[in-house]
Amino acid sequence: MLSFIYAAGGPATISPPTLIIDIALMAMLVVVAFAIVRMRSLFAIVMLQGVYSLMCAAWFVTLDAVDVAFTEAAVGAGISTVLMLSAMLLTDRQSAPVGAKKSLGPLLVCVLAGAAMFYAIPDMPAYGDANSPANTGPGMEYMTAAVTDVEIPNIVTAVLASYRGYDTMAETVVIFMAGLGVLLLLGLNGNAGFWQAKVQGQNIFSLTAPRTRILTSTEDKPETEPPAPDEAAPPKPKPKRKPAAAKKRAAKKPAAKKTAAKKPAAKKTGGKGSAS
Amino acid sequence: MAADNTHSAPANPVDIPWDAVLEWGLALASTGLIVSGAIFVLAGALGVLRMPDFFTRMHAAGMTDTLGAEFILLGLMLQAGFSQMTLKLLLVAFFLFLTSPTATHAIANAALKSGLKPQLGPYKAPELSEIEGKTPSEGAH
Amino acid sequence: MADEFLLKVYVAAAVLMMVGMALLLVRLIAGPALYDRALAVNSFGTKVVLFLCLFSLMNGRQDGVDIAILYALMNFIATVAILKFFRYRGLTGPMTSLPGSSKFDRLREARRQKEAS
Amino acid sequence: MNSHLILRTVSKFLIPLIVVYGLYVHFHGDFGPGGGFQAGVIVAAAVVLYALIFGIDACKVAVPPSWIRIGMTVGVMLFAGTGVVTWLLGGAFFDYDVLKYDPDHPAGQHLGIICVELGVLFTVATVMVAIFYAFGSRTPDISDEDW
Repeated sequence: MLSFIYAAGGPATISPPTLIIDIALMAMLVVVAFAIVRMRSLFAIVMLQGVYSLMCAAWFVTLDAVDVAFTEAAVGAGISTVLMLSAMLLTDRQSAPVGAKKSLGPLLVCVLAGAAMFYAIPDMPAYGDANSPANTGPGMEYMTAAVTDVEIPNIVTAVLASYRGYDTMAETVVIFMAGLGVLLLLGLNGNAGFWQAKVQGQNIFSLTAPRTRILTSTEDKPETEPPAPDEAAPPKPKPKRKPAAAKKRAAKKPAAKKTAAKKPAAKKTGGKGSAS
Repeated sequence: MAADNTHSAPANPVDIPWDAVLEWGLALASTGLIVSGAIFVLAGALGVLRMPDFFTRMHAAGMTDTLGAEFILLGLMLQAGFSQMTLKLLLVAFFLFLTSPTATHAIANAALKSGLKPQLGPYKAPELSEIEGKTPSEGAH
Repeated sequence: MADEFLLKVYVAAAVLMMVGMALLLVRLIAGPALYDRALAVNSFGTKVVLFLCLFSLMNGRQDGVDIAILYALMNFIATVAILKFFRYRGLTGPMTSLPGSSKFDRLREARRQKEAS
Repeated sequence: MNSHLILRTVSKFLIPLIVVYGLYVHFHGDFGPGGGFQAGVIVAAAVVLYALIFGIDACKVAVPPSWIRIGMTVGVMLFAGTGVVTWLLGGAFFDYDVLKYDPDHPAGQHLGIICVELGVLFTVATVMVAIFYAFGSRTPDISDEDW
């Protein structure tokens, strides 16, 4: 069956060992995907996602898509796990079970999309087919031109940075905007200050860096803060307080230092020793 | 090669094709290293699956992963020769040698400090009633 | 001749690595405690690194080894993150404090006393 | 104070190596896999490891948040600025050939690609660290029952 998929439309250019490894990796990917869907513990899901991206990258290497594998390795295995965990700090440890009625619609969509994909498989070009549209159109032009135009061995970099410079610039701007959005919503160094809220019956409060966390001057904040109006709404930092906090930062720095000096020496020396 | 040697070096009664000997010797050496490394790695995986409690599993995985990985990488280095590839494989081996025991140590430390007790005494298979009573699918902690 | 033999060895070793991955996957999905899972993830990463090295030697290309180096480093970061999350209930506190003496623990204790009073 | 001595020592040793490997990935991106994006993520991962091991307060001393704000914009400006420079030198936007003329070797292309990828590196690394700072600076109070 799978050899039919690889061979559809032309001679298979894939070697038998690679085919075995591909099939085994895909089978494991399916197993992990089902496990992720079935699990309720979010810790386990984060770990399984790390494993999923590990195997994805290994599979991309067997398919010779090395740059994609590199990105998957860098983002999926390391950073993504850390960011997922840090986002999980603000939510639950267990995912809520979804009723059978609610999952009927998505199931229908998934089944239809999967059936459409299986219907389209015979029209796909064979793996590594030199005459496929992807290999004969602009892609081939880039590959032949890059040898004399750019003269670097990695065609992917040449296409990414030179031929498609506009694309890459827009991607960079997209990443920049994502960072900007995070900065505006959450603040980088505790712009939101010391806040406390009740979300779904759980008390949540933020502890920010010592240079802007001024406990002495904002101790009355938690009492004056109104209770969260909506249970489902995440606690938002008030936009009003941001300029005030920025304005006061210069004035408050001595106060912050004083509070830091008052703290027990154990923590302070730990921070100092590791920083130097 | 062998035919040339018989004519050019008649003093040597037994003609030994040194190139092939070297090639096959290296191949067999690296095969031995890779196979033994793979057996170690596989034994570690089997130990993680079959051992009764967390600390024994950790022992199986930690020890055999380091040894097996170094064996396999050594076997690959023999084949790569003096090239950039060998340097990279050396880096992989070095990083694995540093990070794998450290990670295992951190796991053991976290598990012990959080109150996971090692199973002491001879291993007793759990009773059928105990297995049915528990739901092992979710995290115990 | 020797190369063909070695190719078979590489393929066999790569397949053995995948058998190991499958065994670890069982422990990862079934693992009773979360520490079992963390251990399985770490061991899984080692096996993927070895698999990538074997595969790139099999193809005679260097690219897989680059990714293997990256994995050896990234896997460590992921494991440390998971364990710090378990142990300290947060990602970013200092690891130098004894339990009960950290900033979070003191604040939690103060709030508990406040609620009790 | 001596808790996690092994972890701290190994991390102190590894963090510079991770950064160096990130720079290798960036400057070797012309010849092998990798490029600015991957290098940025690797450099960010080094910062994240530092924050994990030594605490985010120490990390904010080592990599101040003001650097993050500046780095994000510098990356985008470096990328777009390369295009503007080529434009001012008389070529089209992102026509790197005008950056440096060499009759038998496209040196301008190499220079332009490295500059552009450096911009991507700055933006990606700083944005990743920014997201980590933003999420990691908040610590909820988790009671023992919820844990």
